[in-house]
Amino acid sequence: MSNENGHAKEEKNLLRIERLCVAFPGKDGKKKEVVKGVSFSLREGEILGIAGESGSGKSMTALAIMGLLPENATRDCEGIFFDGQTLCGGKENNKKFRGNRTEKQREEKVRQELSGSKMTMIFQEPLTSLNPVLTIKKQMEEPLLLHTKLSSEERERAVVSALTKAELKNAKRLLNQYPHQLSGGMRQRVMIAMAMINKPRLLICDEPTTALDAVTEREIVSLIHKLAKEQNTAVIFISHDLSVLRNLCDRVMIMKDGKTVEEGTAEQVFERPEQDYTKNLMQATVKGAKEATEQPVSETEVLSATKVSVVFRRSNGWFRVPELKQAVSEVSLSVKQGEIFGIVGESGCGKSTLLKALAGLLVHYEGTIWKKDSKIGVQMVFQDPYTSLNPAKKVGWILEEPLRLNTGLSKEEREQRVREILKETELPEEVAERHVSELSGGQRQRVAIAAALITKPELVLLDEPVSALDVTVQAQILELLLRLQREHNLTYIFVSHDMAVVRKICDRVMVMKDGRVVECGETEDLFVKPQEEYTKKLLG
Amino acid sequence: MRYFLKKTVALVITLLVAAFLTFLAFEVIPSDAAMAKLGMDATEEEIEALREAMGLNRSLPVRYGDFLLGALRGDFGESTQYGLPVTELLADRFGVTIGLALLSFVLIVGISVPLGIFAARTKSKAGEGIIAFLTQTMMAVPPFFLGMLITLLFGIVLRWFTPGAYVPAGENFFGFLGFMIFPAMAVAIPKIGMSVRFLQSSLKEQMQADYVRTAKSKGCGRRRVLWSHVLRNALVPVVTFLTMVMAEILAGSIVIEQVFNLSGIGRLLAVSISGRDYPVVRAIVLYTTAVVVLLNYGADLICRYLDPRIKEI
Amino acid sequence: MKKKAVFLALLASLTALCACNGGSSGKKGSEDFVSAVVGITQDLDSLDPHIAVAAGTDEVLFNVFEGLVKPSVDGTLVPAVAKDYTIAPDGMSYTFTLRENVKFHNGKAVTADDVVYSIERCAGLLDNQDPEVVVESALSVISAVEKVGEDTIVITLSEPNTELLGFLTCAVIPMDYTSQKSAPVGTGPYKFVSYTPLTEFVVERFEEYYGEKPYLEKVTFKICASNDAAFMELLAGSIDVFPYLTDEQASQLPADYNLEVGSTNVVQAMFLNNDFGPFADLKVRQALCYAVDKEELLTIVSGGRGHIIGSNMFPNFGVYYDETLENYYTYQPEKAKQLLAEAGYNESNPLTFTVKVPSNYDIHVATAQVLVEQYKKIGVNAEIQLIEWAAWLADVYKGREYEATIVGLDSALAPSDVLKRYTSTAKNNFVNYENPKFDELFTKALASTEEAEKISLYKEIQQLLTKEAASVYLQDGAKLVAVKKDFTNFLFYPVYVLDLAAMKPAQ
Amino acid sequence: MNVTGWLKKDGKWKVNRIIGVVLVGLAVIVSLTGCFYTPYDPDAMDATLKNASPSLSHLFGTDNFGRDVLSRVMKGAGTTLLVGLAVVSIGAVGGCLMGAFTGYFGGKADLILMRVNDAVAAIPSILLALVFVGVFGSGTVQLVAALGILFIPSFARVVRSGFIVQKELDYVKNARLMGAGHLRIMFVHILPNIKSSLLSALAIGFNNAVLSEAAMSYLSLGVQPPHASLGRMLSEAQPYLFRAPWNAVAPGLMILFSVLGVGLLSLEGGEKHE
Repeated sequence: MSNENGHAKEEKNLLRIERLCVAFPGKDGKKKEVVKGVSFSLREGEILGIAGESGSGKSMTALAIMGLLPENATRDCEGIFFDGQTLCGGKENNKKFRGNRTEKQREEKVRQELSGSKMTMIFQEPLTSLNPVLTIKKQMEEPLLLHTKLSSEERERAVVSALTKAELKNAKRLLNQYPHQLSGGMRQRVMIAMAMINKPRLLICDEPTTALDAVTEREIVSLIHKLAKEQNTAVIFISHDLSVLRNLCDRVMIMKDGKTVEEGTAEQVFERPEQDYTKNLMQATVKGAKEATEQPVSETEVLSATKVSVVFRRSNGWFRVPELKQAVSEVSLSVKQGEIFGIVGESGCGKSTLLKALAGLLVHYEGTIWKKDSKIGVQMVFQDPYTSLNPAKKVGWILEEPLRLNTGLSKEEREQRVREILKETELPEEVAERHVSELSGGQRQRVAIAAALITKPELVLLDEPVSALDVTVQAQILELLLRLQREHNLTYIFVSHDMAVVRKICDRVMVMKDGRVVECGETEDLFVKPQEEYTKKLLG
Repeated sequence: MRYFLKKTVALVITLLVAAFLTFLAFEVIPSDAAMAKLGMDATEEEIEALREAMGLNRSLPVRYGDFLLGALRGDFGESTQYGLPVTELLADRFGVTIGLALLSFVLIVGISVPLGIFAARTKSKAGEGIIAFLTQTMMAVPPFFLGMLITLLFGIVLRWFTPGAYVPAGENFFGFLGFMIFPAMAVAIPKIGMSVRFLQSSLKEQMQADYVRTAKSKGCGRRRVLWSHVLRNALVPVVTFLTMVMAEILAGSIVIEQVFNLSGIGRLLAVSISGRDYPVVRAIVLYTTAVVVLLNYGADLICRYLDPRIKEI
Repeated sequence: MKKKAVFLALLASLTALCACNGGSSGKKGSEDFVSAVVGITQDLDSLDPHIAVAAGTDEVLFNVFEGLVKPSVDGTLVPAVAKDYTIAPDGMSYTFTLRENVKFHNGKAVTADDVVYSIERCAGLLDNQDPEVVVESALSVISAVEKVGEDTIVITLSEPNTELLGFLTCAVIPMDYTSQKSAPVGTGPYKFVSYTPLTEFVVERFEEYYGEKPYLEKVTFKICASNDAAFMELLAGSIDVFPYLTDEQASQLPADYNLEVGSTNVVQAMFLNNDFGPFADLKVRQALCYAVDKEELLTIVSGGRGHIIGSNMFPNFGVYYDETLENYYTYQPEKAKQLLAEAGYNESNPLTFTVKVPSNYDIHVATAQVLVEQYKKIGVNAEIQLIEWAAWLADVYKGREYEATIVGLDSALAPSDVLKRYTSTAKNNFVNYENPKFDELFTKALASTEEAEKISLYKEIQQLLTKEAASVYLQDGAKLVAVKKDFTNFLFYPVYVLDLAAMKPAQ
Repeated sequence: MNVTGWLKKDGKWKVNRIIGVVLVGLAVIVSLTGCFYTPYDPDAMDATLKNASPSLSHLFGTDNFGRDVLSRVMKGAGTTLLVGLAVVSIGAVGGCLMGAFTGYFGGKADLILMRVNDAVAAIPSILLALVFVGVFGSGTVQLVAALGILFIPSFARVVRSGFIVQKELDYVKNARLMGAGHLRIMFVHILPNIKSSLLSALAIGFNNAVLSEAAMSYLSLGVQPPHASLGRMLSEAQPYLFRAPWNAVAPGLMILFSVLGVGLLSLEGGEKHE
């Protein structure tokens, strides 16, 4: 249907892309294509969702439209046409990105004219995407400065009204603030306001909510939806999270390995997916309750905490009275052998701090923490496997390190254990010889889990272990965690902001807000009959 | 206010440590002011008598205490070599050293900023190679040799300036400039090499940043991206780096002052050390320390202005 | 691109500016050459002539101060502030008659009181003696200085000494004048104008000078940071007289300069610490003397210009100097080896020692390098250790903690001054030489009023030092002076002075 | 890691690294050869050949003492490279220790140490050299020790700032949970991660060490004449720049080659994990 319609309504197409290819120089000198001949078109005011796992080429496609590809990328396409203008190529004029100089200059000029006025883009990480040293006002003004002839008072008024439209309270006060003074959600709202300030025809959103927590994510998505409909702006919304696209998009396109797998209206794709990959993707999305396990949770306590409080003192000098910030206040909990204990809450609610205190990474806390297994200590898996594994070392070394430190095993025995654990975490043996940087995100997290489990601890702390991962990988890792837990009768404390994940994996859940416990109980009880307002809000 | 109080305390501590270290140094090295002053023909008794008169044979803590008391009153003693108050002796040399430092600094900034930007922006391998070679060569030439080469080339062969014909800036500014530009070149060239490298790497790093992509998506051209976004961000480490360079220059370019016959702080220092003129050396060390520390604070303040995030830390 | 262009234009205009500036300055304005710039390489250590100890300072202050007598070009002492003098036959007292109408630069006439004050100050006889004044050890024999008339003073000694006159060149300064350190006042042909540390010392002609008035109205002693820096300025034409040329610089002298060659009047030697084990052996010391090829040394370090010496004295001492000793130790490496072998040193047990050389004297450093190389040929391992001047003074000269050292020693115009350091009780006997015969001869010579006897005694002393090989005497270096062709009559003295009063314009 | 892999990236030769290898190789070969063979005795003087210009028998001419410049460069390069390496090693090891402790633990000790660092940096190097001679005597070993100590603060600064960033990363926390001690975390876990900034500091340090060596020998510290070292040769050539520029050319080029080579190698060394 889309094909026929697309053809018939050619003149109404706002954006048309024909056979776009993007390639990077590879390790052995050959080019590595990341986008392989993608074509699609977009009508005015339409919201197109592009979904796919990392490496599927969805972000590169978006960047290619905006002309923002990294310097070492080469682009090849039959044409990108936007609003009657040729952004690149054209069938007769098929040039490499780095090719003919005058052609490149023409493209550059057209793009500079359009970017910021008729087409704009927002990005995944609003903190780094905003210039840290310029005030919000300065940055917001820039598109007006470049594309309009407004006076400075008019510009300021426009900025304030754009901020207000983006549902930011106290817009005037924001003008002279800097990005780092805002919260994540506010920053993304500023990005949106900035992108929408010139009432563009096209807005490209590249995973704009991935870095945000659940509540904020929902707000941002509905904001984009609202603004796009108000101003009749077409949107390309890129996400790895299918559930986000479902409520937002008119049309959805699924990408894999640089190619379009499936395309159609949201209803079509979500209700009647044709391709296996799409089906897989949807199944992988975590949902539903935890499957019942045969083995009952024992009554032995592995960890208990009574009235744990953590206060951060921020000392600004030798003479200043230190500022105090109560990160965790009087939290008590008890975790039993073989149980998966979840802690949820928005970012900043103190859940990570609590976890660090439980792990023993914080020295200054009040209250008592009792751990059964004090010999090996607790092990922990961190959110970001990019920073939690030593980038200078090989995987084998990283996995051996806990054995070296805690056991008297010989070199051979250690290597044997590494091979075993790699097998258990479903990693190929060669991984041991690689650096972490050569692995994919999922592989890295497996390595992190392997490193935590290699000393066979009873208790493992998991700090958002799947938040940074793709949906399918997320599912695989969760499955792995559950399997390992069953096989070794492990106890997990699982921290997450993702309610679906928590529901899927945890036996008991504790909800935290501003350092305090809001609610605590059996997972299903809590999800089905939340007692507190805040929990309801979290559940959405 | 607290910031300044804190910084002042830190400065004072550093100064005390530096002064004490200088005291210790003079304890250790052979010869002292009395011996250096009286020369070859003095007898042991005469040297001892002068030591007595100069107060050199008092114990270290007593002398240190004496210095502290004097310093509190703003009195840094008298040069043992020249018999002049140290402050007066130093004040006369400041002009030269500060003039040299400022001019070299202007040269460093004026040359290395455009060159660094070019180096960061160029995509040609050859361009990068040439810059790398050039900067490394600049750094590899010993300063005394460079000074000599410049004097020979511009002073003797080309006769663009007269070696030794230093004119104070107050008398004839252009005459001052026409002479000082050459020693300033000798000071600046190695530092330019370092600065270009530093600028190149920090600009390159900033050009990869996410906000550059945002700026482009707003329709900024290459030039605007560079000037109103990248440069401002790259400035913070560059300012810190340049302060370090400035401190190095101000702390005394002994060699260059020797080669170009400038009577600045550096030359005074060399003469004072060989004359064991302790009060002068100590004053210069204190001056150097203060300059280094104060420049760091200056850089701190500039960085705070440039990068609002720093205030929070 | 535009910015680059602006920058280049700026650079170009700056260089253009320098170019025209360089062209105009540098040359002297006036045509009649009444002022001169003299390049010196050491800052003045004091403006008070009694406090100044550096030879370089004495050179400069010679133009500002005079003593009762002053040295002349031929090595004799001529009356200056004194008109006439008599030495008592027993060598126990000196009587001076003062010249009339001698005025200080501040306009006051010189009185006998001023002279008494000056000599007492030099001899350390004042009650409130300034501790910075170094008493010339030869003057310590003075027991009293008395004014016996308005224009006559008598100096009484505690022991006979007929050579005191050579030390009475010490400056006459006004009594009770307290600013000598900052604004010196003397009686010389030039009076002090200004002094800026590390920059320059300026004097102008003293119009009320009693003697022949100097030609040059103004002389600026420009203090240069180093020999190289000074030569650069000379090449650029901003220095008229430069008295410290190296041999290498002399050969590069521009066409508008004359090269004047004199002697430095120093004894350059490798002084041996006679108390250092191996050097206590006469044969070892002699071997070191025979092993030196002085001709080659001179060729390498000074283009063959220096004067080879054989003992602790230099040719400008005239009649006292024994030139026969110059060839006492000729270059005989075989003999040196043999002597060493006799002393018990051979290839398996080589003689090894360290030469400490003050690093600020290029000529000594170069000499040391040549000697080390020459000693290598007879199987001696000498290692050079450069040492900073102040440390040399403390460790080597005062502390006598060294094995060998290379320096040049200058002297007042009295043979006793150059030889006294070898007496066993001398405070400055840093070579630790001890020989009763030497002491006996020296005391005799010092007291002798008979000139012929004095000469023969001093020659005997010199021979003794040479035969005993107290040290390895090398050369009296050449003094190479660059003088701009606009000037003439640069005079060399047998002592370390720079006489600018005598200089005349060319033609 | 094979050699071509090290010299190639994305199929292209790394020109900088190749030139670096060639230059450093040249410097090393010249100085190694100098240990066993020189055309002439580097210290032998010839009064008849003072400042002779380059010829077939003396490829780079002779110096003021009539010594063969090439032979002296061959001999001196070894000394200079060795001194440079040793100085940088001491500076780097000391700087790593100091920077690691201050950066890792932070706090008041860090503040005080940094103040002392500032103070030491202000003490003129001439004075420090004299102190060194006064306390330890003079000689090449003492020179290396003195320069090494002088170089510690600059390395410490680099390492410290690296540690301040790295210690906050999760892998450090992870290492603590594994039971690694502070020392092990500092030197086994964190240190390899600041390799790239350390490398460029090493290159600059090497540069400065080679240049400082000449200056120090004049203050009676270090390589004493007549022994050759590149820096000393260069400063000795200074008075003859006009008449005998070849005195400066050979040692100057040699310094340039080795410093440039090391610089180019360090330039590329840090890219591996990017």
